[in-house]
Amino acid sequence: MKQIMLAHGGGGEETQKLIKELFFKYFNNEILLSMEDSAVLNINSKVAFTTDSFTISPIFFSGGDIGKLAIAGTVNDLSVMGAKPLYLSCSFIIEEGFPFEDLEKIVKSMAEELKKTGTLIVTGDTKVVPRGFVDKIFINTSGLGKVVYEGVSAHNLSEGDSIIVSGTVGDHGVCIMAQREGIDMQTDLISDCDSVWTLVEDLIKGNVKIKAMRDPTRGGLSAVLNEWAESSNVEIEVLEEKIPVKPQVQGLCELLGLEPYVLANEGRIVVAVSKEDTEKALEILRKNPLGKDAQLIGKVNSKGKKRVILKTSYGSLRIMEPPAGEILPRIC
Amino acid sequence: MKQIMLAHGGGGEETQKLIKELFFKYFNNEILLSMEDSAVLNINSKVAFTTDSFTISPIFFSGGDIGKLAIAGTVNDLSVMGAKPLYLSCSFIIEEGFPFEDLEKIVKSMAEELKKTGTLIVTGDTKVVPRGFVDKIFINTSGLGKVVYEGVSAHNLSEGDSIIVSGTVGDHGVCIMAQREGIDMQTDLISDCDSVWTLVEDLIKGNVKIKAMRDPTRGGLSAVLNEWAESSNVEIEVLEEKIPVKPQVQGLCELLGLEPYVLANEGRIVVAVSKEDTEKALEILRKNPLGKDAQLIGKVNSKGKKRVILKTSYGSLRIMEPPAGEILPRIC
Amino acid sequence: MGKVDFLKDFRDKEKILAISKLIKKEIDRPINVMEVCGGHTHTIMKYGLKQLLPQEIDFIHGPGCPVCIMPKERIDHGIVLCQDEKNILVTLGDMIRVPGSESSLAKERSKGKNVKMVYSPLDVLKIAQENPNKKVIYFAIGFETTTPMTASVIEKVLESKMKNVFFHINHVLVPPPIKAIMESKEAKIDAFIGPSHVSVITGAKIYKDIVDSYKTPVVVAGFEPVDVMESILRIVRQFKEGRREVEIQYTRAVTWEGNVKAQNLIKKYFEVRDEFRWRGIGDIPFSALKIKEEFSFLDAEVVFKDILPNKPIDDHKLCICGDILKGIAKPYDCKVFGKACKPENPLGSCMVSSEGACAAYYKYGNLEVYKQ
Amino acid sequence: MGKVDFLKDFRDKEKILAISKLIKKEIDRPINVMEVCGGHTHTIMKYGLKQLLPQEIDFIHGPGCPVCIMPKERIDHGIVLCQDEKNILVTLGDMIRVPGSESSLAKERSKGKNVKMVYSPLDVLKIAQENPNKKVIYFAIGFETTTPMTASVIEKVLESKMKNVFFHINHVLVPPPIKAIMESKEAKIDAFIGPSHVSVITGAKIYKDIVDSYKTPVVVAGFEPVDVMESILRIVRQFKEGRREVEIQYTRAVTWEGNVKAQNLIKKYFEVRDEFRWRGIGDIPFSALKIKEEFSFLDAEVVFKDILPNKPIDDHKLCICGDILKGIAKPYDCKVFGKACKPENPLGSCMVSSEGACAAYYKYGNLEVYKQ
Amino acid sequence: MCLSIPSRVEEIFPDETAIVDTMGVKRKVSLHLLPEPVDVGDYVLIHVGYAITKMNEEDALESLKIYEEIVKHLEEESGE
Amino acid sequence: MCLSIPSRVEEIFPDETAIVDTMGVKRKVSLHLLPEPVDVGDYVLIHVGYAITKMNEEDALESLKIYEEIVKHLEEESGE
Ligand code: SF4
Ligand code: SF4
Ligand SMILES: [Mg+2]
Ligand SMILES: [Mg+2]
Ligand SMILES: [Mg+2]
Ligand SMILES: [Mg+2]
Ligand SMILES: [Mg+2]
Ligand SMILES: [Mg+2]
Ligand SMILES: [Mg+2]
Ligand SMILES: [Mg+2]
Ligand SMILES: [Mg+2]
Ligand SMILES: [Mg+2]
Repeated sequence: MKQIMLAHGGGGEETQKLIKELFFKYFNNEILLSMEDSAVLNINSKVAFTTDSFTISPIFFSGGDIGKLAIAGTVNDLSVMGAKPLYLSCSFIIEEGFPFEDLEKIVKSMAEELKKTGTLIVTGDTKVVPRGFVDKIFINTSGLGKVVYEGVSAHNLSEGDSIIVSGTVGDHGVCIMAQREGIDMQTDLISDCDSVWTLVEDLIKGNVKIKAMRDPTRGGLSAVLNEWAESSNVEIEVLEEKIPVKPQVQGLCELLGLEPYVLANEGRIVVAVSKEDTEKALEILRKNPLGKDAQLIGKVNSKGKKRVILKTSYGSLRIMEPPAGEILPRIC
Repeated sequence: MKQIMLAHGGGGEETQKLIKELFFKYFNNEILLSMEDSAVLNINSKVAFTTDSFTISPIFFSGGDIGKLAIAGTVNDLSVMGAKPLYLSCSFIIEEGFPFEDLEKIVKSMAEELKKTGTLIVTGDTKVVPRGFVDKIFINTSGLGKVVYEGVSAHNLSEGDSIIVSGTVGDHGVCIMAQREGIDMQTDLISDCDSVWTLVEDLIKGNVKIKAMRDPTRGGLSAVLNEWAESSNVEIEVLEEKIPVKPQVQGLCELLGLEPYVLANEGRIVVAVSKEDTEKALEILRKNPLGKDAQLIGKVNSKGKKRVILKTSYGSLRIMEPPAGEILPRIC
Repeated sequence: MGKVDFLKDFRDKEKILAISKLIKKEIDRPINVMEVCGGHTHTIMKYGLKQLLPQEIDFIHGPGCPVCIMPKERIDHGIVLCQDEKNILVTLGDMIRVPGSESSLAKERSKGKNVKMVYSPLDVLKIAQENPNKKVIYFAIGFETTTPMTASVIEKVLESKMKNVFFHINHVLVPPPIKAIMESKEAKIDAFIGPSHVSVITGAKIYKDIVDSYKTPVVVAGFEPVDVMESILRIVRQFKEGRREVEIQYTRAVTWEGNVKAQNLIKKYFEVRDEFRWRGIGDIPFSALKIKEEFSFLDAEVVFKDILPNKPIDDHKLCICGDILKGIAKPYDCKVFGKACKPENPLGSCMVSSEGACAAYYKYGNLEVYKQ
Repeated sequence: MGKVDFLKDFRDKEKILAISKLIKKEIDRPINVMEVCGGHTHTIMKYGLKQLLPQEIDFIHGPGCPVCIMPKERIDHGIVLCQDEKNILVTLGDMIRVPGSESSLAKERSKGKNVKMVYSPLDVLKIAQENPNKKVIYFAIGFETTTPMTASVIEKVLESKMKNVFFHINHVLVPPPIKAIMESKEAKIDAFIGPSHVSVITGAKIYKDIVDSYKTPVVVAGFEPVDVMESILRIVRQFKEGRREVEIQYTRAVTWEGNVKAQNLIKKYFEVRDEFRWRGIGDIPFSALKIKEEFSFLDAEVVFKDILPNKPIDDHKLCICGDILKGIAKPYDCKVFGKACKPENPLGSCMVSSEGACAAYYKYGNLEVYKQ
Repeated sequence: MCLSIPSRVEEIFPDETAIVDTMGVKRKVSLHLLPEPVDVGDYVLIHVGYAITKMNEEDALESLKIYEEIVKHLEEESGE
Repeated sequence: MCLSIPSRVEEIFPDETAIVDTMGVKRKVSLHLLPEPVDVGDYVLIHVGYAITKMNEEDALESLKIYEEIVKHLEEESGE
């Protein structure tokens, strides 16, 4: 079995073999092994539910791969709702001819990422489509979490709240962008791709009052802050020089005329906390290796503006534009 | 907005617009509209959880489309576990240039299918990938259901149990096969694609003791029965002439040298009930329009054989082979 | 439907059970029947006919599946041809899953090579029109039934002056392998069920020589279960009555002369090869066709000669398919049966398609009803 | 890093605030400054420089973005060229999203047309090598800065005798549109910030004629915020001191003579067009380049002449970009601003890229700090 | 070898093609190899997209008669 | 027009190309348009994959000196 063939997705013997010899080997748990049409779960509390399809290219990138990303991405969407990630579904769409070896690498890195939070894959699906019908491999994960902290919401921001990011922004986006066809730049940067649950757990255990929380993935920091400003009907003011940005990220942005705030992150959180909790939150985050570069980057200004203002180090202001369009290198 | 562009999947303004103007319009419900990273749900009971990615080609077929299928498929995987379908996630992967009109048609038919069972889409995701990176559109749905009937399992079959199918087999498979490139056959057949929850609900309300239940999708009836024989460690005997098969399905199978038992169904269930409940189960199923052609097709024979035997009308026996390989027209 | 239902009337339970009884009553000796054609093998298995017949009847599955008998070196030709991205290799149905020496066309397709599976050879013309910048090579397989379709496509290519269609011809003939098997002194075959649709084209006349040479009855049978049962009855009666004849059971479709129009079309474009290598049997003289020299510009074996390997690849040393075909061995006698040789990874021809003897024994071998 | 940090040292807060103070102190009259180049527009916006300058300084965003000024009929050329599946159209970055008369290259790409976005023109050679059976057409855009790269690629195509690369040249020149704007009696522009990297190639000498003709200071400025601030200071001082000169602020990269090697390469392959139509301004004589006749076999406008439309497409009737460029109108004065004309669907050049005056007002218009 | 199935001729076209019906499945086939003319309502055998012969109804009826006789004969014998 | 950024030359190849580094991002660029020779460690301006000029450090230092004077002058003025 050196390559994935259409028969591996046919629902017949080959599919069974693939499931048993590969997926069960790495995602081994009783619920999954029961192989029913649905997994039956006992959660006993409010449940958080989320989904994402991962279509990243390249599928292997510095600091991770599509598998790690597919786990971290969904674990993070649960985490930022104050939910402890418990169970994931996992659905593969694989191109005929995909190397078995690469699939195993991906599955293995999924298993490793799952271990970080003790999350289980309890139900799955595998489709194999003809050559040219998919770009190598797509993975969907949907996730269930037990809500352990209620009331986190994009609608919750109010005047005076502090905006904190847990680390440098744009690392993941730059790793991917640099490897894009027609760009071909090299950096020693690695993606921030990681599961942020422990960070969230630390905040909850530390009794920080979390008002809003998000993982700034597609659309980056700007998408999160603009959505918050919109949902909570507030103006957010960010100090440009406080936003942690790695030099390589800055470098690629200068080269291509981009802003780091629109680039994707896959292991960061943006948190809004009340002013009183700011220092405590920063302290807690910075104790966790995932949050060592946490920074207070701004605050909620006043009701009614629905926009994000970026204050330059010179004191001048501009709008932090919401991301729009495909990210293309600028010519001017 | 005549075509889906990469920007619609960028997580920026265009994505927001697509979500609000299309998805919210059809999947309108409060939980989804909260637009958080995860939906927060109150289920208060055991939860069934399942996932499937739908990659069907052609995306529009007689009797349905990929959207209807994506809802029915996941609703059915919940239903056959005795779970009332409540909440779905929905994740689109769309090829750049996909007609907006087609997407709207698909979304509309999803909304219609959801109504049949009162199921809600509460969380979603949209990715747009460059031309040639996906074949038109793939949809993943994951589903959550409230387990209202416990103990349905592929491991439950025992001697004497009756095997019932809720209707003709192979309809969906033939609709798709006939339209495959290089086959090009016309039939007036329509896919059986449908949500089977009401059928299951009727059985539960009728106090039928359901031992095992499955929707015979990929791999068809044969996959279900072979899995059951394997999981429950029994021999299943099926009377070939009792299996309901439409003439057009028979016709296409004759033309291509296939067996109807390996073809996919998308609106059927296979149920194993104890011998005493057989008549009651048939009666209940046949009262529901979805089950009007329900048939007792066989029984569980004895312990220890792990195989499915097909008895011809002449009294001779053969193995109902588990599906294997890609389904290809036979030459001989 | 008129007065006859061409399917149901020939699958009728009452008739089958009646003929079954009659055979059991009339049979007076063991008879090894070779059903030459994979289609008959399929009918026998699908309807469990062996269970309806007396112990005295044993079936020997013949070399009548064009997929199973294809030698590896010819499949390798297909694989070589599809490597060039300027070519499109087209073939029929499950041919694409047959293994060559190292790969199969399905595997090559999965690697992105241009391999297309069609249901009808006519689609070759459509593919060629849609891909004017590609060379479309039809990897033609099949016995006499499928040969006239290839001839028809050749005719249409010539008429329409298409320049981008080529033919890799693997059309084989039914009588030569039968003779090759019978020529072996050990062959334990008493009678033949003659192929249904081959005979529609060729007529039953082609079997006369076999009866004359080997004194074995040949009954040309239809594919429906009643047809096969009646044919066995006819064989039983020939032995009982001391006759050795070509009989046509499948009278509703087969004549003595066959489809002359189709035969002429074959003659127009094809000639007999000096020799063709059959998987499981080996080289058989005059057992296959090739494109006539005057049309060699269409012949992929000529046009692409420089890139096509021509070293024959031997059957696996341990494979005893030859003996199985002769009726002197059963799959269980093979040392690698079910171990190194399985349907997923066939070492010999009898394991290649589900109609092969070894594949059938592998799949059904655990069903005791088959060992009655 | 040596003694100079070429980025940080020119973004330093202390320096910027100091220069800001000095400008406020020294300014003695209102000055309308046109920053010709989109890169400067970007710096002014990104760093909020207008807020650091006195009210007397008003910026007029010039026609210095090669994407914004591209007339629709030329984009339509690109769209026509990519319709043929034997062609691959290659262009730079965000050019692909600029609308032509009915579509954009990004939209065509989404329909499956062969449009490739590259970061460097050098990639054109790679694409052509990888696609020997396709005609690769480089849709070249840019001012004097980007022209030598196209010339360099032409040279490499000729050296390596590649036969499948063609060039659709849309290289434009900086001085002609400035003159065209100034020739209008109404233009309210007092001084210019000269482009940074255009001037690296051309040298500052090309602005002498402008100072001589229109008595407006021209300061060739770097792209960093300190550069822009210092350049404004220099302009203020020229007025104060009654001077009208070409000054080079960006001395670390720009000389009076420029990059002569690059200039020679341009001269080798290009000649000036009689006329080129600028979106928002209209026809300007001698304002763009084309491939010299001796190399016309590389010129896509010659090679594909038969399929390229050549009817000019007028700017939208209601669009007042021309007046905005002259400094006599602001985007708010346009009747369709923010209504029919938005960044998603620009009617005029000033709305096309985020550096355009209308796009900037549309996005930042609700931020009161910009209306101080 | 040679999967083939009797199908009813539904519609005949001037270019030697016809629509045939097999238990409700319709397909366009070529008549290029048929030695004899066919009419709508005739049954033909279809192999890989080509009709190869017209089914002979009389011969079929002949066969069916034989089977009926066998059935009758055996019924009588097994003592009715 | 003309996004461009000073980058450090890291490695020079015989085919008129070089690897340059921009804040940790490395890229291969062409030196085909450079009128003067460069050494490893020099800063060049890169535009769409080509180096277009060597950065003149002396002139930069000159500029920086002017700014420092402005800063000092203003500080003094605003009464230190
Ligand atoms: S089991 Fe395999 S190797 Fe043995 S005879 Fe059969 S096909 Fe040949
Ligand atoms: S708003 Fe649009 S139409 Fe009006 S001047 Fe600006 S670009 Fe032209
Ligand atoms: Mg999600
Ligand atoms: Mg997410
Ligand atoms: Mg998220
Ligand atoms: Mg599934
Ligand atoms: Mg691909
Ligand atoms: Mg499922
Ligand atoms: Mg399913
Ligand atoms: Mg199921
Ligand atoms: Mg998402
Ligand atoms: Mg496609």
